[in-house]
Amino acid sequence: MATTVTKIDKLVGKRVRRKEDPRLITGTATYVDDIVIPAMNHAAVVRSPHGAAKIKSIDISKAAELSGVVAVFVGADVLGVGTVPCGADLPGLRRPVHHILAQDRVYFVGHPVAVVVASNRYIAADGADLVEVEYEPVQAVTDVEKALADGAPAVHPEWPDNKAFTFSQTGGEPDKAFAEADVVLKQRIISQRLVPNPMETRGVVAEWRQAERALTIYTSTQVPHLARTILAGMLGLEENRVRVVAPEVGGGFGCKLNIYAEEALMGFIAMKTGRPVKWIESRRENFLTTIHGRGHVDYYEIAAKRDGTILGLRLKIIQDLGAYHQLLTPAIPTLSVLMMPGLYNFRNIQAEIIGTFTNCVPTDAYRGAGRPEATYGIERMVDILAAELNIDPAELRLKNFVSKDQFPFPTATGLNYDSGDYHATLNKALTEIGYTDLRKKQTEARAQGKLMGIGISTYGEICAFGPSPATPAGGWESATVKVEPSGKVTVLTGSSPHGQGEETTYAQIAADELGVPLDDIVVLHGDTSIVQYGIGTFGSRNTAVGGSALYYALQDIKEKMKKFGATLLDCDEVEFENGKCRDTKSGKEVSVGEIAGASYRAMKLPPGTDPGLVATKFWEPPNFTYPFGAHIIVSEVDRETGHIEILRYVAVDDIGNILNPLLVDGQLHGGAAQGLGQALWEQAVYDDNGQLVTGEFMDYAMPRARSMPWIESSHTCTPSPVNPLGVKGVGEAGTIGSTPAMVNSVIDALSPLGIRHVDMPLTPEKIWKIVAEAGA
Amino acid sequence: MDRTITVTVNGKTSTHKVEPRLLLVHFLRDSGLTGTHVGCETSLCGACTVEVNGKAIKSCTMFAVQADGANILTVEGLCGSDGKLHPMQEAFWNEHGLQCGFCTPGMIMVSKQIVERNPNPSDEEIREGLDGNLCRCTGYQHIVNAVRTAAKAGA
Amino acid sequence: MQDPEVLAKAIPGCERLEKTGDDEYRLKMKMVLASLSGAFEGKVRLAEPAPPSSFRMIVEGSGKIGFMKGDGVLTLAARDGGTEVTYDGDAQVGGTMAAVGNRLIDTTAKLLIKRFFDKLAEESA
Amino acid sequence: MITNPFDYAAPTSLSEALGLIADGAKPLAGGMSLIPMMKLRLASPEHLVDLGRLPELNYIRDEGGEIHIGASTTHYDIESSPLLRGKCPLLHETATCIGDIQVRNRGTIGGSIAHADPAADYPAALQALEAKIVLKSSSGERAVATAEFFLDTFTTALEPNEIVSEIIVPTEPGLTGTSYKKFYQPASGFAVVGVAARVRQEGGKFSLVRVGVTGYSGSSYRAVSVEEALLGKSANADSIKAAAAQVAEGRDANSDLHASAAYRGGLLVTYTIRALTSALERSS
Repeated sequence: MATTVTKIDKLVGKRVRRKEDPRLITGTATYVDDIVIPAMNHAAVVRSPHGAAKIKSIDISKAAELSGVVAVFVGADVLGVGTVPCGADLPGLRRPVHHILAQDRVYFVGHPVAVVVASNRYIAADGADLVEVEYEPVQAVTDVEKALADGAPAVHPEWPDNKAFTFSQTGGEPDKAFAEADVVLKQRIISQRLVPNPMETRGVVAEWRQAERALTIYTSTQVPHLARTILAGMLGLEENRVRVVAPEVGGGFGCKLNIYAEEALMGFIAMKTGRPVKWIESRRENFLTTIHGRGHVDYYEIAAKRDGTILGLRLKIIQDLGAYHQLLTPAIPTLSVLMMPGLYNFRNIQAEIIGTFTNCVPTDAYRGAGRPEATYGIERMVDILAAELNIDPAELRLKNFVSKDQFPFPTATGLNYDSGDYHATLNKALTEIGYTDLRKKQTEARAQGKLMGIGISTYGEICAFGPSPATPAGGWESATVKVEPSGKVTVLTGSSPHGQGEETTYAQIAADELGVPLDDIVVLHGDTSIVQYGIGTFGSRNTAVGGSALYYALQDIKEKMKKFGATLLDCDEVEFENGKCRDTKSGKEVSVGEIAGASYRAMKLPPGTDPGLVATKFWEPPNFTYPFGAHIIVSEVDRETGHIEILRYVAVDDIGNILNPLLVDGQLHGGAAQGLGQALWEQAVYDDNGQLVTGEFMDYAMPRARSMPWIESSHTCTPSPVNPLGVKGVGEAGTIGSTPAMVNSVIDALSPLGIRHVDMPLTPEKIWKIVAEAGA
Repeated sequence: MDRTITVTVNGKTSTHKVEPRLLLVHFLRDSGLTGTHVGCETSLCGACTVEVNGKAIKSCTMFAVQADGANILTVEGLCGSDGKLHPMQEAFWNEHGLQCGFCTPGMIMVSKQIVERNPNPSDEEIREGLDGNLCRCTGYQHIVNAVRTAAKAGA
Repeated sequence: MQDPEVLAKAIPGCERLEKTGDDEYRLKMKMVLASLSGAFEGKVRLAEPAPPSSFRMIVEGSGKIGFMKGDGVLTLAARDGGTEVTYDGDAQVGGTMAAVGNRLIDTTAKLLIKRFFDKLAEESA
Repeated sequence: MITNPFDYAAPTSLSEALGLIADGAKPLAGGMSLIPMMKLRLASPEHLVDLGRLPELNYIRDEGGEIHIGASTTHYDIESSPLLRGKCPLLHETATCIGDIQVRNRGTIGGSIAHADPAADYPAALQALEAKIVLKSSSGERAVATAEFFLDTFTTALEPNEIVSEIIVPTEPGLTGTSYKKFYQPASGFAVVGVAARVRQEGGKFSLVRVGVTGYSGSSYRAVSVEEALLGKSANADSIKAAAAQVAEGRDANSDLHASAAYRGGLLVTYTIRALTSALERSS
């Protein structure tokens, strides 16, 4: 007898509002600073006010005497704690020893020197003020090129040339390509230092239970499992004695993909004092001591034929590493090198990186991590080439794109692009913005003396980090699916989302696969005592890698449910669909709930099958994914003030399949805001003495609601063949695509004045000067 | 040194001894209302926004002693007694006006004030109204959508 | 004018000025500028003397709230029966002080220099 | 970021407050500038007197040709006052440009001008309005012209025992056009430069011109040379442009990360033209 199956609407692909939001919009979510443990102390860190200095003495006596101060620790007290780790490895890499508190020298403003532990945060702050440190300042160096000059002050006296490493890579035959070129163009291009500035600063709560030898660390991190393994090592504990919890995390953008001194320091204090301790970073500390991003001075050379065919690219990166290596510091610029070919068909590259120490806080992964720098440089060079050859920048790009029948496409830097149709994406963006008409309008505007610009950026990126050999601590991800006896579903993921919304997208995947309502699914993450193991959230990897692990775990669960279903229905073959197992012959059904109950009750087990319904999958991706897109920005420059007005912003992104368009839009908008921030406003400026001049929101210009344009976002879709979901990753796309589009737009506006390049941020003053000097 | 203050927070009146330098935001958070966040110290991020006597203010730039006698509303007090979300909360949820959620309580509190003062704001007016609040995740577009939607719904 | 007592009175908020060497003094000062206030310790150095017409003065100080550094050449010239003092140089202020706004650094430094000269004129009158 | 400890008093009468201030206490108005400085420990007053509970300082009154504004009046009260919007639109417009909703809800006009931040907005308007600022101490009160009140960065005519108690602005006859134009610093929202203009015209010629400037130098000022250059001249773009070139005369430009002295100078001229042009449009 045939039964009609009610088709349940699939959730994947729908604009599903987020499951995580109710706690966030009601103010009931728990961030680190919201955690209160009885008898908890508070810590305040004493930091160097100097960019470079010798520590002559530290007098803690006044602080220690202050009523309410429990303990004060200095560098000598923490020598037993391991050093802050760097997971990157490059041949010949010089690794400064990075103690959690400074020893005899400080290397950057904000360098932790001592820590005061007190009964409340107010007294801790008072105590920190009473620690007297006598410094002998020495000459600092903060400009990365000055650091490489002869006679520059040595950041680390043992390495007077300030070079941490040099790295080079060649693909194809760059010398031949450059020799054969009709045109070779050179440009120095800066990607300035940026401050990631998640709205929640870092924070740590540590609790030690001596009798159990158990340390719990609550920390605002993107990588709880990695933090557990590393912090256990630093503190001399076995990792199964350490629990790391990433509670609600208020944004990371890469800066919380790290292990910081304060995380180990709080563990140390909890163990030493026997009392829980909390440290919450102030915004000022965040500016000074949490990693910065970018920090490149790049020298580009592009070789091309007169018809516009790009032959090759050379790049020298001078990377400002800061004073130390944080977790991935030296590895970040190597991603720029990998990204060098962009979306283009040329096969000849030559790259060199000079990793350079400065008396600044370390740089490390910030949204895009190496790829925005490269994309910005390439897309600038393509525009510079277009201007030189007098070819329309859209046409030049279309001419040089890898074509859709070339995939998988092996690049000159050794990558293998998975899939794409770059022409389709740019053409769609050109159509949406009305490119041909717009160029006509621009001609008219110019005739009226207006400085109007149209900027195109076509970016590619490397996402879904990644195959384990390419990722310092492993690039797989894990998922566990538990169908509880009631049929409700718990998903444990090793990724550690903090705003990206995977509690929702993973639930969508699980709901579709298992045919259960979204509300029946709970996704848990970020607690090493709950989740099996995991890598974490970074590099646009959650859905592509973590979601795929979940997908495969769900397949295992379905297989097992089918076995139980067949046993319950007493038949040989069942179908699983819409939350039910159905006997294909009789049409009889059992639900997920019934199957789950039976699997735990275990009255009658299918042959060779264990009780329960739990499946865990550790999934290793076979390749990166390579999302791409085309962003076009129309802008107008105010000649009198240098103010830049964004008139239109069209973004067409191809991120493969889209699981939740609402969330994808959110990722793109937020990414674009950070990319525009770099193009127009944001900059970490150090003075020659090592003072961070833009060290508060007072001077570090963040994108605000009134400064952001409306973003018209749409998509093309080339599913990735790399993972079962066909997704590519969207976390960094907006950041990578927006910056070059913005700068190209402004340079296009200024091109009648003979301008080919201006370094970021494009502050009104810079623009005003250019216009004034052009006498226009 | 300590002073005694009486405040009404989310409809409940109570009396406390506080140190004069205790910031209102710490007072609220220490009393368990941790929905109000601290994102900076220069009064520029707005994560700590609450209402004092019907006006949105930054509670990191006010001492608890200054709030003596005041009626304070925090994000936790927006839901009805039946747990029903405030229309602004509902709109932030529906329009995906948040990602990491850290700025969200402050955003919701200031958005409520924007719409109270201007029931039919243009997008430009919404953006101006949000000027004292930073969000690093959303690029603001979905927040603007949320405020506009809430205004239309008569929030 | 190179008399430490005169200098001590002219340097805004100077609490102590001790001679530590030839033309070098240890400085202790409390800067007060409206609600801003902070203690600084540092040194004053006089250099490149070309008596009686000019000398260079370098003031450096640091404290909990930040740093200050002034470096400039003072030139004295007879004018209208009196002495006109001119100053060419610049002053830097940094550290936590900078956190309240870069916009205040330049203008604060200028104000301090102005105060110094007003006082110097008063003291040497 | 936590302030140093301090004593706090919240008197309910002005005389009590003035007595405490005479004894050395620091007045606390809206706290929008003072509290962040205290949190960074750049300011560490030992005694604070909260002026927020003095009804005697919180009012906006029309008194025959002049509007009297109590020092504790918030920016929002000024922004939303129908009286000011109608009769002193320049002050209304300036208030809308200050900080953000939360800052305007809490910050006060008296606190702002007593602090004398060189980039604050009100001083430009008060200069252009030739406002009078009333200062009170336990020993009396005096009224000071705006031009004599703002002396330098953070420096005013206030004696240590005085507070700003009232601001008196003129009511504008309908024919006066006013405008405040501000170039926002992208991070803090303070004025890189701000220009307040106030003009009247008769028979196509300027019969009144007042220009107040903030942000450009250590203190706000009235650009008297621009005013004089325009008075009696044809009320048009050319004369404005010619006169605006003198707006920085005799003033030393600030220079910072966001604007060098030269750029500030360029902006100031542009914003003077824009403010005057807009005021002129509104004057007829």
